[in-house]
Amino acid sequence: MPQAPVSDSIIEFIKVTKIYSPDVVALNDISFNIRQGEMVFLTGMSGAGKTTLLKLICSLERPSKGLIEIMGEDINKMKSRDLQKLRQQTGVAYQDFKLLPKHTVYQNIAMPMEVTYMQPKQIKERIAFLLEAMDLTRKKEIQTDRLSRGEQQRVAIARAAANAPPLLLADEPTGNLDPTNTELVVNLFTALNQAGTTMIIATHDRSIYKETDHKIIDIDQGEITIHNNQAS
Amino acid sequence: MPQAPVSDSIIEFIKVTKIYSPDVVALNDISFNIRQGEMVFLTGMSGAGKTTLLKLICSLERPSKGLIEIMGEDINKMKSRDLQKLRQQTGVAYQDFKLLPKHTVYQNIAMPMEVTYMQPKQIKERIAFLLEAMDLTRKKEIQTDRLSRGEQQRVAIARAAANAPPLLLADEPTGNLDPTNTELVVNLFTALNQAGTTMIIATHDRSIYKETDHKIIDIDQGEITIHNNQAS
Amino acid sequence: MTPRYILIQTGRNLKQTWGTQIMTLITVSLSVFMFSFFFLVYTNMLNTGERLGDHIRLIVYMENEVPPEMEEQLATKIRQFSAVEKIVFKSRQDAFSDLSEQLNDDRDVLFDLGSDFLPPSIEVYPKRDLKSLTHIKLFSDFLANLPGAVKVQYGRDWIERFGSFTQLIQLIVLCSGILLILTATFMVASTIRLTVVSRQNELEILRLLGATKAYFQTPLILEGVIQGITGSIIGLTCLFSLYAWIKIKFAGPSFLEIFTLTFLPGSVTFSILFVSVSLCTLGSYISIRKFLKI
Amino acid sequence: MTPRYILIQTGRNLKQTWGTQIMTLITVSLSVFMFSFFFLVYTNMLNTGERLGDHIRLIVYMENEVPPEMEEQLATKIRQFSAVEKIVFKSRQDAFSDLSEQLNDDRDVLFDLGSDFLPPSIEVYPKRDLKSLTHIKLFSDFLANLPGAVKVQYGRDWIERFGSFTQLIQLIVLCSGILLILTATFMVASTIRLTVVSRQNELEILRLLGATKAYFQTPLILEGVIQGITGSIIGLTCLFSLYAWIKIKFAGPSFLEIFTLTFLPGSVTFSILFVSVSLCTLGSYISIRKFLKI
Ligand SMILES: Nc1ncnc2c1ncn2[C@@H]1O[C@H](COP(=O)(O)OP(=O)(O)OP(=O)(O)O)[C@@H](O)[C@H]1O
Ligand SMILES: Nc1ncnc2c1ncn2[C@@H]1O[C@H](COP(=O)(O)OP(=O)(O)OP(=O)(O)O)[C@@H](O)[C@H]1O
Ligand SMILES: [Mg+2]
Ligand SMILES: [Mg+2]
Repeated sequence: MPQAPVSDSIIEFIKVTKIYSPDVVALNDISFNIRQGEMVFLTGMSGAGKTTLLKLICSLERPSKGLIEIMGEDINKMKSRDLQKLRQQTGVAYQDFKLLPKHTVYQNIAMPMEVTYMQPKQIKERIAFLLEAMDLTRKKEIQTDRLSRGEQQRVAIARAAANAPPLLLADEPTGNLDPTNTELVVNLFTALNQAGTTMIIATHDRSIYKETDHKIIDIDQGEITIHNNQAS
Repeated sequence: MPQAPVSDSIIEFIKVTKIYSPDVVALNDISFNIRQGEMVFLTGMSGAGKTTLLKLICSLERPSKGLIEIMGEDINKMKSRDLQKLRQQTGVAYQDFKLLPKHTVYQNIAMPMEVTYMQPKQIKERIAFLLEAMDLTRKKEIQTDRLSRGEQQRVAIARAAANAPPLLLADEPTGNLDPTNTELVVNLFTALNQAGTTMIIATHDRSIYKETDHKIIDIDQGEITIHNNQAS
Repeated sequence: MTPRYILIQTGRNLKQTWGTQIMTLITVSLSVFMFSFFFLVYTNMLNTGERLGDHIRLIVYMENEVPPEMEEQLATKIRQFSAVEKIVFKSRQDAFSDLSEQLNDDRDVLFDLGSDFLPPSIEVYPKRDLKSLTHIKLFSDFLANLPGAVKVQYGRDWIERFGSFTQLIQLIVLCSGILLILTATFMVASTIRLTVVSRQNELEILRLLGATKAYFQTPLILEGVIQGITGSIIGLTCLFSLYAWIKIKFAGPSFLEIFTLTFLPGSVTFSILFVSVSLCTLGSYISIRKFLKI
Repeated sequence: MTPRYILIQTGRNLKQTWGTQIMTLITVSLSVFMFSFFFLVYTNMLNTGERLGDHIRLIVYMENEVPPEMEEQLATKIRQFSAVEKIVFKSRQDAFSDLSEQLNDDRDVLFDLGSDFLPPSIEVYPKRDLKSLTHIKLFSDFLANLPGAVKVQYGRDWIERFGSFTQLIQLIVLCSGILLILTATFMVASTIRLTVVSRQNELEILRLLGATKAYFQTPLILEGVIQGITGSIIGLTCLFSLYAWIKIKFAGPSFLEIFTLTFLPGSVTFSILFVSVSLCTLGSYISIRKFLKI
């Protein structure tokens, strides 16, 4: 039976199963919890279920079975107002970016801050910082559909980090990046994590986690294995 | 002055410059040629101009200056019929895949073959082979918008290889793939190359080229450097 | 969320999708114009019917003069069958003086004939509306069956034809009305679908970023309201211009004598404005709801 | 490219975008229906005008009888002003016998008066079309100015009113026509835009794969043709049903006596079909061209 949630855990999966109709079992009866301020890497083969797990966390998909608690709340019992609150506090860098193609880099990054009615002056400062961190200052006023794929990816990451959210999910954040830019992203993530952000990063890129001692959740055939990386 | 094209070169760039309006110099006065049957890797930082170079080869963009000859023809003088012919003979795995989301995996891979009026029976056989090679046989009848990103990437690669084209361009083909699937892709590419296909692969993934002795074109600040990898 | 923010956001929306916006605006204006145009035609047809009715009377020739004490009773009976404007009882003597008045200069012809060769009659002036006009044949049959009635006379041919004609026009207006409502609904639906398609991406992403309902509803609904107001004002202005043009074009006295064209009364104009604004707002609201549900 | 392939591809297209397809179909049907409806109304109005004209004549009372040798000359003069059906010259004697015929039973009244108290006259029967009807006042003024004419008489009130009324109806039909063309054009444009949006992705990718023009043009154009044919057949069928319904609804002899409703002649029906198929095909073609240019 599910044990009482650990008081400081920000994400709690209890016997969660996700089946896509008709018969794709993406996740099968998995349980784990993530504590506040942790940085967790999610690995697994293509099609293993990493994106599915992240979508469950930000309520883009509903679990077929099981219980998911985010910041102490059962996502099945959330009202639409709670869901909005949760989403405002969760930065997500989607695997397919989900940028607005006809809006500029600046407008795209500003969106999550406008949604929370942040002051224009603060928005400006925050964006200036993020553009600098992602090496995109030159591209500030360019429409995102005129960027290279790697530049778009960095815009997506900047947008996810915009609100300095307590929880940040990044799905394959370095898939289109060269080592130099990968390092920029890793640096940003490390800084955010040190400032208290809980991070979950789905990735195939061993280079970004092999030298850290963060928790690794590996998905295989719908089952998970949790490593604490110290060994490797 | 441009020297006479080498007789067996399939791609010839002579002093090509590409400037995106208003002032982004993506490629600056570059010249190189690629011989038939070669496998070439294209590297460079994010935003260096790799995709731009591939787009020039398949006439998705026009050079601002300079001369480009593909299979002996000046792309500036091509008529729309020649262009269609060229595109039918060039398989491209786009960085953003360009799959039809509401069509199945099978339909997507079949498209380039239907465009060239291949026999239905042949189409079926070829698709069966490609699905097996990309480990997608289970997903044959699934709409591509219901696939994981890595699965979509493999569909895009399968579609590029469908016609067994003389020229294949792959833009970041393993960005969303784990090492196992990356190997499947590399194996397919090697097999195609050995069968005579000229390949140009833009990638950040050192693992797929560091142990080969193929030509590497590195783009930096709009300039190119050509390595023959034997050294590393 | 300050009013300033809402206005900025709405302005930005309008600017970013101006192609679709103009299309919606044209649709709304055209629908309002078409609807109010046919409504205007119908209203003026009713007026014209009334004015034409002015000149219509049915004359019931009686065998004998109706005794004054019976008049009341007969009048009641007639009124029961159909609403009438007035009923005039004419004796032989009245008929004779009418006729001599009509003949005017030639009246000497009559002196030889004596004053009672004309039959007594009842003149019935039907209510001046289209309903009475279209049912005039029935009414005349009824009158012919009154006790003591010999014959009913009225501008039979013309009135009957006009009645049937009016009926046909009513049918046309009805059919046009139905067609218009179909077309307008369909056009608005298709424009909204276009807006939805062009906005889908943006709304979807806003939702993923945790935007509150108010955040995306308010500017979009305001947009619908603006569309509705602008569209119906344009539509009604076009109609008024057309109306003014017709009035100038047909300014001859002989025409206006019969058709005193009038514009839609203020209350109707206001209702049209109100309904179209409501419809546009509803349209925006429905197209937003679609996304809130996802 | 075999015909079989084209059909398969077209079928697939239609299936994959059935939502948009049905929308386009409704648009096309509705436009065809509306246009042909108003055309039908107009045609029948012309007919009705003619039939109403049947009963119209202008009587020109003359000071003196027109000598037979002058008749030809006068007739020519009248015909020059306006097309007429026929012209009848009546002497005093003719007028008298007409009147006594009309009075029938009461004709004995007349014997006292002698056969020449009535003036001689010319009866003019105008051509039975709307134009003549609407210009009847002008015509009568002209006749009144003929040498020797004393007075012109005709069912003045009614005819003038009917004339003005007809003019107004013509105006309505004209305005409706313009509105319809605007609406139809606009609806088709917006549907094509929707189709373009929903196809954009697919056409773009096909182009990148090196599809030949024929590969994507043929099925799409065929689709336009199918849309045009189906849509206009549906529209015309609806119209015919409405027409049949009206005919049954108003089957009374008194109505049909005046309005012999007729359906659009075959040639017109066929033209409507042809034009709408052409427009749809053109629509598809234009929307494809957009992509071939990229
Ligand atoms: N349509 C465009 N309009 C303006 N600038 C563009 C356009 N497409 C690309 N660029 C710019 O040209 C430069 C080269 O872009 P390109 O897509 O070729 O880079 P890339 O090497 O493929 O990078 P990545 O590894 O991120 O995909 C970038 O700075 C990009 O912002
Ligand atoms: N909407 C969907 N409908 C049906 N099946 C789906 C859907 N989304 C994902 N799947 C399937 O669920 C499985 C897990 O998908 P998921 O996207 O979570 O994989 P992933 O680990 O993110 O892979 P990748 O590394 O390729 O992104 C895959 O087999 C995929 O085909
Ligand atoms: Mg994924
Ligand atoms: Mg690129």
